[in-house]
Amino acid sequence: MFAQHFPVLPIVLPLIGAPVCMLLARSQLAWLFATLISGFSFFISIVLLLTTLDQGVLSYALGGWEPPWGIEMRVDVANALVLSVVTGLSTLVLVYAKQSIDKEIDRNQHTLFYTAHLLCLAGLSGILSTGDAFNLFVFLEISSLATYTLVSLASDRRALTAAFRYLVMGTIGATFILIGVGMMYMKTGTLNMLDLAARIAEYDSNRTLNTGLAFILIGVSIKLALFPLHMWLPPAYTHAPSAVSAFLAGTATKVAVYVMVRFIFTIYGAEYVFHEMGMDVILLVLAIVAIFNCSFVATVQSNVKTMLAYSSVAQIGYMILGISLVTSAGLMAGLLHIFNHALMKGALFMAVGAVLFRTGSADIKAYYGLGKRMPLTMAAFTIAGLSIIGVPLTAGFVSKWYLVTAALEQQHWLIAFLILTGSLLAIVYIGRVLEVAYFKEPADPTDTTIKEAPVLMLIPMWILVLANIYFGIDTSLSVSAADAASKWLFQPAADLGAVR
Amino acid sequence: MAELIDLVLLGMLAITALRIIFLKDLFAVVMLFGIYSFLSALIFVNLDAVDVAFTEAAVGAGIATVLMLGTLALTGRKEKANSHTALLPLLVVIVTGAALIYGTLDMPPFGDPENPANQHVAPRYIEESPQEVGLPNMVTSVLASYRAFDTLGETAVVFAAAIGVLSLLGLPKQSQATIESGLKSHLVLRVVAKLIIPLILVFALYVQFHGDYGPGGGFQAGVIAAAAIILYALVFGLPLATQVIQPKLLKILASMGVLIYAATGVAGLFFGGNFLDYNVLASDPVAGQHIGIIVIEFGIGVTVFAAILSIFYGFASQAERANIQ
Amino acid sequence: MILETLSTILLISGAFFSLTGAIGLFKFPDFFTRVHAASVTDSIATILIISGLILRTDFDLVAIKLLFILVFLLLTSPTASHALAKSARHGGLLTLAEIRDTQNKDNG
Amino acid sequence: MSFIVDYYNYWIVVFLMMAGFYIVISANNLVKKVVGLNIFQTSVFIMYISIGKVSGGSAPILADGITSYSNPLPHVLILTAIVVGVATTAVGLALIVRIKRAYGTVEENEFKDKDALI
Repeated sequence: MFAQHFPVLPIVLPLIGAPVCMLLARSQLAWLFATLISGFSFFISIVLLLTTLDQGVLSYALGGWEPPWGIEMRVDVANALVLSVVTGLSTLVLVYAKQSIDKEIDRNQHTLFYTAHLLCLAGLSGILSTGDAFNLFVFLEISSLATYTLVSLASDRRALTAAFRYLVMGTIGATFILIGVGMMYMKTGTLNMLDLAARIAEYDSNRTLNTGLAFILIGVSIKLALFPLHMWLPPAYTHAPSAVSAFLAGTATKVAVYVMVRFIFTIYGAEYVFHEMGMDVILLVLAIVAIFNCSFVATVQSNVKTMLAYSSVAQIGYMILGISLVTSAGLMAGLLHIFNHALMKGALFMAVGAVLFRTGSADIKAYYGLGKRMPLTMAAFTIAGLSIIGVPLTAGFVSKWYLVTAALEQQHWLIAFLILTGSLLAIVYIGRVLEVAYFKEPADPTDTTIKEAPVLMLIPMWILVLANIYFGIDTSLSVSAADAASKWLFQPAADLGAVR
Repeated sequence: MAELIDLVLLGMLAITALRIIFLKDLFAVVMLFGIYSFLSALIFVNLDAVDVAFTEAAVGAGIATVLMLGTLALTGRKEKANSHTALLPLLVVIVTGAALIYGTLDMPPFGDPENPANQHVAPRYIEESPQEVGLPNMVTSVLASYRAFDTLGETAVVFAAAIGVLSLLGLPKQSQATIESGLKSHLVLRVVAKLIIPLILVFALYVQFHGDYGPGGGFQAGVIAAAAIILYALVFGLPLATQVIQPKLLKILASMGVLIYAATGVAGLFFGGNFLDYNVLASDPVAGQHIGIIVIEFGIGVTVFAAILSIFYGFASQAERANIQ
Repeated sequence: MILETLSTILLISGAFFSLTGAIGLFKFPDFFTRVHAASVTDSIATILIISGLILRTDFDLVAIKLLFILVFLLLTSPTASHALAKSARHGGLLTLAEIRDTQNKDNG
Repeated sequence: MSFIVDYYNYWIVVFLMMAGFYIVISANNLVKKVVGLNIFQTSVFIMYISIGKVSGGSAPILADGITSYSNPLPHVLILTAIVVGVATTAVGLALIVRIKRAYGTVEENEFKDKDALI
């Protein structure tokens, strides 16, 4: 009976769940409830992904008002794929969070944590599913406000300044997007994405529309932490509670990448953005600089969380690189990397959080000799780390492979070479941690308090690790979904309009 | 004539903004921001956006300014002299501004009825909504029915803000009014406040339920009702106010408002429509729209009232704490 | 016709008082005299302007709304000025005359 | 000449936006940063409302004898945006209060120095 309402449920469920969660006074109860809600959303997202692979696009008119007068939810393969990643990671992180936040967050703030997490999830799902440019802004702000709260929940005082900086940058970004949407509305009179696409296609080149696009791209670049607008991200991820870092690193910036894809491919059309405005060159250069600069910075960090945060910015570079190749193969590699990166960064941040849970520190000194004391956690870190590097049989290899192939397809030898060199830097920063964990003796060998992480933290961590291996070997599901998504996005915007 | 007033007001805004840049006294900066906000409310009236003006005056000029003043009370009112040069920010701003000016060059002329924005989606709202939704105030129709999902999101944003402030500042404990607080010596103020607070609450109810016909609605009503309690807390002290409206109750109310809104949407599902479809709520679509809009506006009002008040409580409890120490 | 003339007179005198209030706010020497100037704008000017506006309506719902605003303003603006002056006094602010007095005493 | 009449509104609004933006990125004091953000956003709101204005139109509330109404859609969008703006402001200010308590200052360059000491 509810099948036709599935496109809206991943948003509505957590949105209703959040206030209910607030009313549940007990921490345990709130945790159970939030996990169930998130798990149910994940189930629906999977159903949506399978349905869209089968049938194409699902459109849902809210309030029964047909678009463009009402707001439309529009789920296609591309956003169903990202939606599954977001809801899936959210569920795993919630399972993991129970013990992690017990230690990191003040007891009477636990329900607030779960409420904020659900709001963040609702916001992210809304950004992904919506077919309305202004509605996107509203959900962006829900997720952002919830994120600022989540980051500031950590007990470290540096989390406060990190959250404030994030808030200022995030609001500037959102306001830029608002300006851009306003300019688009001014020239077209509509906010529905498909309607926008059809009406923008009528203009050849227009200074107002160009400026609008530029503002949207800059605003989104702030949100996705594209170099050089990434400075808010490392402190935020470093000082946030571990569960929050694991969730945000895998989802928040990836959703922003998706928003960029949506605006470039669905609304303006790749032709307009890349050939008329020459955005591909700018994005390509920024992506490569991001990969090298941030990987270098990552190699010298003493805090492992900061190191992973910089690594995230570098990985975002790979995604943008894929997009800026302006081919279906490149876009497909970028989308695939969104999926795979969520798997590996989620696992890595969870492992770091488990170490923080036992040792109370995220400094690299805490990792001395951990290979023997927390073997399962460090094994998870190792496998996910290999995936970041791009070793064969891991998910990371698959996306790098497709990225290199996409570059070679265009005879961009240099770019392919740079991608491979970037991976070498990943070997350096991941290797540093592995070296001290396995080949150094612990600073205090008599300390017996440091033992393996609790089961409830290990299970979600290892699910992600196994997924890393699984999607490194059997690529049929992830690759076919990403491939369908990129083909779908690469149709000229006018054709998409015809689907309705 | 309208254009001339617009120009004068915009000029005043520009002067205010420039003054804010160079002032070092933060108290004056915040007051000027209040003025800025009121001036923009006037511009909104002049540009026919009465609902927006109402909200800007109540939310932007009212609540935002009160919160900023509350923050200043805790952080000090002087900005320290800034040693580093402001060359880079200036450059960024000039480049951004130049881009925007470049963008204006192809904009449709200001106020032209032939503009795309006035030709495509909006005409349906103007021509059909009085029949389809049955309300004279088109802004309410669009807000609460055509784009009800945006408004649900907006309610969630207010709720999220309340969660954020709650987690950062906490709520005051409900305490006996033993601590000296409030303005005990201001007899005139106390008498007038007692007289006015009920009036403000009645006005809030009027705004809440008159929003279908004139400017107003849940947001403005919630803010006005919260303002009445804030006035009470300022004059009679926070401990007394927490006895009138308990912090715990606020948590429940803030959640309930969102739930009322969302439940209206879910009701649409059960009656066979889409999420937030009010047509199916009654046998007659227009009557259904009316029921739906009244209920969701009520939900908005409750959430906004509770959220704004708990945000104020959060700041006030910090101030109280600072006073005791 | 008579109503319109009367209303015009009221509006113009209201505008005049607003203007004098604003000038006073800038020109007066100390806090208390400035509060006085500001409260002129608040009270008499608003009364005159709103009365002038009421005379221009058809004495329907709009007139009643204006009347409500008038009553509300009559209650609040004098109170606000009073509270402002009183708080300043409590805070230890002296009038210009008092400052002069204390200075004379110090000198003499 | 008509060029200026057509666009003067947008140009002044651009100036206002940039004034707010400048305060955000140049201010060292966090409260002033938040004030700047608010000015930036409020100016964007004026831009939106300008889009919806129809010369000679009236407020979009159905009334007898009026045929031309201004566009209600930007009004709805900005109602939402105002509320979003104040929500962000509230969270930002709450963060400032906590920062003041933790660091004893709300000047950005000062707490950077304090963290370096740890």
